[in-house]
Amino acid sequence: AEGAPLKVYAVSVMSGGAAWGQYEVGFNKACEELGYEGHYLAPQSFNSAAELVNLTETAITNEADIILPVVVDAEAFADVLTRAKEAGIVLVGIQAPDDHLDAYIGTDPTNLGNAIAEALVASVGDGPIKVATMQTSLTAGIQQVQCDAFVAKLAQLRPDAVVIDRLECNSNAAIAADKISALYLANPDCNAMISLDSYAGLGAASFVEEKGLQGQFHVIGIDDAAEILMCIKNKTMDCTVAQMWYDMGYKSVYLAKAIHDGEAFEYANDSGSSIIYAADVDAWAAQNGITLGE
Amino acid sequence: MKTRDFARNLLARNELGTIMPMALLLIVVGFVNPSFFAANNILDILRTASFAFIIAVPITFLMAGGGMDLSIGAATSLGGVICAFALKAGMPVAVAILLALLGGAMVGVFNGLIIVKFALPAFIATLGVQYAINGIIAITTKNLAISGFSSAFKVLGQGKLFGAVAYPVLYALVIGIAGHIMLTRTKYGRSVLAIGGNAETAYLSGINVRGKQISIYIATSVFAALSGVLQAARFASAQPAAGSGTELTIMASVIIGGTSMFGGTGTVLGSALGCVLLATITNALIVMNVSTFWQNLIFGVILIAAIFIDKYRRRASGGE
Amino acid sequence: MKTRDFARNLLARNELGTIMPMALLLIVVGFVNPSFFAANNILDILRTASFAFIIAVPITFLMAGGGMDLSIGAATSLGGVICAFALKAGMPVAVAILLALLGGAMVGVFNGLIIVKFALPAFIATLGVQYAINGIIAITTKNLAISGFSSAFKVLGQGKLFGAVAYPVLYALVIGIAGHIMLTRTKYGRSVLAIGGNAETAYLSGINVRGKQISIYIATSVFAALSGVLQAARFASAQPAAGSGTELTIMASVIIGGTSMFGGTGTVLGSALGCVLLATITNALIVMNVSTFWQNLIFGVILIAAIFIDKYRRRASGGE
Amino acid sequence: MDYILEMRHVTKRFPGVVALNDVSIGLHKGEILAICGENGAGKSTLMKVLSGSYASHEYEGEIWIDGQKADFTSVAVAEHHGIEMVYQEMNMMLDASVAENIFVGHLPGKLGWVDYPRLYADTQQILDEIGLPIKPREKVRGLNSGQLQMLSIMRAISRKPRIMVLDEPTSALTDQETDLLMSHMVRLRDSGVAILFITHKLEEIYRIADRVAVMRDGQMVSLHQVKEVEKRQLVEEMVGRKIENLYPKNQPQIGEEVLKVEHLSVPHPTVKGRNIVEDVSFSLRKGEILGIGGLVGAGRSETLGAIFGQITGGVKGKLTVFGREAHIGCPRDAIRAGIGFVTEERKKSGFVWVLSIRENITLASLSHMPKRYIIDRKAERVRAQAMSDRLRIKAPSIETRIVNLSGGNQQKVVLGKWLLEEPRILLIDEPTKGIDVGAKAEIYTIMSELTRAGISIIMVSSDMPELVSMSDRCLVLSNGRLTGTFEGEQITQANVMRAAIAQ
Ligand SMILES: Nc1ncnc2c1ncn2[C@@H]1O[C@H](COP(=O)(O)OP(=O)(O)OP(=O)(O)O)[C@@H](O)[C@H]1O
Ligand SMILES: Nc1ncnc2c1ncn2[C@@H]1O[C@H](COP(=O)(O)OP(=O)(O)OP(=O)(O)O)[C@@H](O)[C@H]1O
Ligand SMILES: [Mg+2]
Ligand SMILES: [Mg+2]
Repeated sequence: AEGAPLKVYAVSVMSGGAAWGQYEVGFNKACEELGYEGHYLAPQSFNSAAELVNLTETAITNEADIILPVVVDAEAFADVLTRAKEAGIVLVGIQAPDDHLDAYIGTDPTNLGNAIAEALVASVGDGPIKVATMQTSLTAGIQQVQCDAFVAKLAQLRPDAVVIDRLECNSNAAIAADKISALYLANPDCNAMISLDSYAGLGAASFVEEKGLQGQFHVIGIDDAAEILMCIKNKTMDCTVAQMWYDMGYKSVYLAKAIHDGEAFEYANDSGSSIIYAADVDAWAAQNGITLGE
Repeated sequence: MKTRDFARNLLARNELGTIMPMALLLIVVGFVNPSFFAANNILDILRTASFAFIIAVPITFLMAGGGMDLSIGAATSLGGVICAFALKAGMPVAVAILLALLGGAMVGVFNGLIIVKFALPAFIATLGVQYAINGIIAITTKNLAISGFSSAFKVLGQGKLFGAVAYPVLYALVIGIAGHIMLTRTKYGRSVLAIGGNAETAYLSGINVRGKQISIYIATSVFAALSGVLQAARFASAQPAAGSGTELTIMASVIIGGTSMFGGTGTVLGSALGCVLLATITNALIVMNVSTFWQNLIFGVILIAAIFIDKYRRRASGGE
Repeated sequence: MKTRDFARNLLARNELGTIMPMALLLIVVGFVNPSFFAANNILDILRTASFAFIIAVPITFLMAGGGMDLSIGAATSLGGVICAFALKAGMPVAVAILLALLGGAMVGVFNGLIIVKFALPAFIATLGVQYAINGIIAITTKNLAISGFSSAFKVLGQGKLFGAVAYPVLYALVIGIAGHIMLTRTKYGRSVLAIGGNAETAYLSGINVRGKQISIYIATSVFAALSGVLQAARFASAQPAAGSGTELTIMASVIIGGTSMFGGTGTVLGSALGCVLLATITNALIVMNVSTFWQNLIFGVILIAAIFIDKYRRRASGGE
Repeated sequence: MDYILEMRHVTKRFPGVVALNDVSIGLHKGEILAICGENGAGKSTLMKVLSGSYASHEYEGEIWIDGQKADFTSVAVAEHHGIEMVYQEMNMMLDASVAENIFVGHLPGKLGWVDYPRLYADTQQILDEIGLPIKPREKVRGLNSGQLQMLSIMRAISRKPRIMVLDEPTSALTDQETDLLMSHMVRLRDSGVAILFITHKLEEIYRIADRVAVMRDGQMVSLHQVKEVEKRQLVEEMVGRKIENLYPKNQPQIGEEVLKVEHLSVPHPTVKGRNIVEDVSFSLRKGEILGIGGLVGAGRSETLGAIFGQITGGVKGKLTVFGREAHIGCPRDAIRAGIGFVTEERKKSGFVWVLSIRENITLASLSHMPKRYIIDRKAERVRAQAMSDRLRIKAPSIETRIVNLSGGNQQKVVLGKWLLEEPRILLIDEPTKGIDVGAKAEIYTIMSELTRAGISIIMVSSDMPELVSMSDRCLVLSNGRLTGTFEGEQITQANVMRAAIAQ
């Protein structure tokens, strides 16, 4: 209705956590600044395209003006996004592009994969690279794209590099640590692991610490949770690739506003990523208000 | 006097156990946000419940007959994936669906054999099958969703009667009614209840216990595969993890609906209400603007409250 | 002649059911990659199994007594989180752990009351509690891991005896032996089995059935919380989802170990072997360089094969 | 003399039933008080009130012990007052050992520890006393109902009660075991224990009881000194009418051979290489009642089980049914061949406890119902009601769940299930187990009617008068072998007994 605040629905993939928690904070902040009515939705089970589509549908039923979906599966979303379009709802995708969207914002999954490959090559140096990847689950769509990009970029940067296996850890550090430990036993020349799941990095770092492999086994983490930064400080992790989750949430609402108000905007908005090394940790933590422990 | 008796009788019926907690929930939601009752929203809830209910019908038979199956989630995913592969290979829709159901049937035959014939404990046997099926899906699909279906297929999941009632709701209705009649009115259904109540007595009374048990395991997997096919049609994409995790919620719906985990009692109507209740809670939490952080807590509390109220009602109405 | 009898006796013992499949597995792995038998790797497997086994001990009592608990995973997470909060608030390690166990105890009391006193079905009641606990964790932690603990705390999970045997293995050993003695040698343990065997007989024989049942639910949650605390110490970080999903695998380990889902039988030794078997399979698959895409399939197949062999062995050795 | 135990004005209601209606009764120290009455009269309910398994808030009325009012809030309280109970339907923990089943809740040992050597020694002593050839560590899953019943009796005796309550303890026992039990009871009485003893067998009352009370429809109708009351009067008070002839046996019209069993052998379920039924051959003729007698463990149940296809593994022998060789691989085959089987253990294999009377009674005859797949509800109701009326099943309606019936009425439902199935050969294992005198006469009448209609019956029975009076021919098994076949006048208790203990 005329005069009522705009209703904005963020259909995210999880509630809280180091990554999406920051996103939510940024989203709420922007909604507050603009006087919008912000709703943050997340499914009960991780990575269920069906639940995400259902949530998007619920947002439409609740007369949303703006929806910010994470299009984990273009086909699955096609129907519901078309419906939203017909209802005149502004659609800004988060993290993944899609034809039905007015625009999207996020770390481009391909770019993220590339950034991780670059970080790995920089960390290992000139020696041989035998690397494993670890993601939440092999069924997580966006992580698949990220991982494929990583593999492709690595092959381009270092044709001699070997990707041993793609592991999954269910966001559980214990599983991650056990798996990488067993993999190392089977492949003693394995010398690196990159993570697409925050707890994968944590588990790998704990493996490095236990086996005393600092400097020999390289771990590339993801995102900037306090315990990840601590691992980098302790040298059990080489570096982490941080996505700009707060920015993503904050800017997405402003992007939607521009579209809604008929102002000029770009379709693709890469919120970028930063690679954080040991030397950068303190400054990064201070800048982003992260408190580090002992 | 008469109406009071009628109300008491209604309350005393097992299958209606969840009606009271549901009514309470609806009153609260309606109060907080009346738009919950928008026809659209109700139909959305029913559609969500339908995908679960299609599996809950055979699961009602299975649990009433004393069985259990943790592989239904995986069978759901498998159904969607097989159908998708067949469609991509250019087969006609009907053939693709048939193949998917056949795949489901094979899972069911396997479950039935190892549990009924070789007497392995159902809990681990079907857990093992769950892993195995997920493994097969991973190997064949590389865990990538399969999409790009013809609209002739998609309409099966996306179409709506009179532009309002989604087809899956209709399928669920038909399957539910058939299941209800089968369980309450047929010799087959009676035999299943007898097997769940006391398999030895049933056997000595001339009932083909093993055959019936195996047939239920097969039906369970076939309907799970069907649900997977419909989900693939609805989302125009077969997700390798489409059904993962649903085994617990579907079993929970069936138990909420009054079916005993230990066999002998069960009603399809109750399972329908159980499925609708769970879908309603999820939807209501969003409609009431409950923060995602609070949703799990409130979901859990409502779940416990629902069975608690049910129990109390039963006692009050003189049953048990 | 005598040794043959001895071997037959050994094979006929229920608790050793998983030894044969395990031996087979070990032979295959050792053949593919002998480095599997590196002391380090074995100790790693034992450590992994320990975290599960600490919960499997009370679960053995619970299932032998005819109960079930789907909230143990959530209780594990809760234990770690409470402990972490307490440590961050500057409390001494001992106090923090005590608070975590107290939190676990409260979950157990709640479970016990609703299941035993109000007779709600354990399956849904504990499923509801699982959701509720996960909700509470989400609200309090915003689903962020909590880290930054003193080394005095971390050593509890990371320390190693003689630089080799991780402390958690030692805790598991102590708890396992205590549990074994309790189940086989004490009146408490025998009463639990009696309750699982036939709750009515147990009650009519003057056993305090409800009290015992509630006490097991409490113990289960307390040990789950303890496992959570130890996991937090091991990773120097309390993860909000540390235990999620473990309920099924732990229950599976216990059943593989010979405990009946319907109560009456159960051995702690069997559960220990079950936990080790599952940890071994996971480890062996990677050590054998099986691609992740194949792991689920093979895991499932081994699981089914394990109970199958167990069954066959029992029949061959004349039992049942 | 003062009462050691007194129940005053006890009323217990179930939905739709008043099971006990203002019952008062007292028990003296050192006496055996027998209680008898029809099935469903309320005897078991009364005992459950006494044992605390119905807590004091679940009924009206008072219980006084030693002149003091007691509040039985749980079984533990009743036990504390020295009351021990042997239940009619005692559930065992099937996966636990014999020793643990006897001492459950009272395991020997200090400070919470179980003293296993003592447990096994005590158990062995008890087993020796009653002469059961089983081991303390053995699991009870493999025992038969007579053995289980002896165990639950020993369980109660081993606790040294002051007041002992036995609910139809002899219905699963053979005469030998019954004798043993009786001698124990007399010994206990003489040492000052007060005993309440429920039974349907009047001979037992006259053998050991001091007083006898009769219950009907939830009320206590009379109380006599046993010496002062005649059997006929008791029966009349129980059933409310005269019973002229308990065994209404009419002259049989025996026809051609319908079943022939040749060289039947059944392997022992637990002992390898031993047969529980060894080379047994016999035949059954049309319209005949063939009794099978013997001691417990003689292999009678197994013989029936093997004929019916309940037991298949390792069974050897040849079956000829109605002149054709039959291969019976499962009960279904047997039913198709026209055979029905009323098993001995009704709770385990006779009825489905969650279902109603109607659903139980039609369970074996679903395939005879008019429509092929659908159950014709009207036809089902009519049949079930007719059968229930014919057997005089006492229940609020045929929709009552079978768990809520008294033991004897449950037995009638099981019998009714097979009568509805209309078999041409009926195997009955202990036909009148737990059935009251009136109903017994009815069941015998029904058996006679069946034979007159050309149906043949094999009846395993441990009730000697029943076996002797009802059999047209009588086989006796001992240790799995056929040790005697008697016909007509030769069927006497002495002959049967002699053959039963023959080696
Ligand atoms: N749990 C119950 N719920 C409802 N009715 C019951 C229940 N238990 C017993 N009854 C009813 O109470 C009455 C008395 O039953 P009870 O078992 O005391 O009879 P009984 O005298 O022991 O008979 P029997 O000789 O057959 O063992 C019966 O009508 C029975 O149907
Ligand atoms: N399932 C079983 N497992 C192990 N042993 C059994 C089993 N059933 C019976 N037995 C043994 O077989 C013997 C015969 O028991 P059964 O019940 O057949 O005797 P019966 O002659 O039918 O006596 P009854 O008078 O009780 O009917 C018993 O000694 C018992 O120990
Ligand atoms: Mg009785
Ligand atoms: Mg017998």
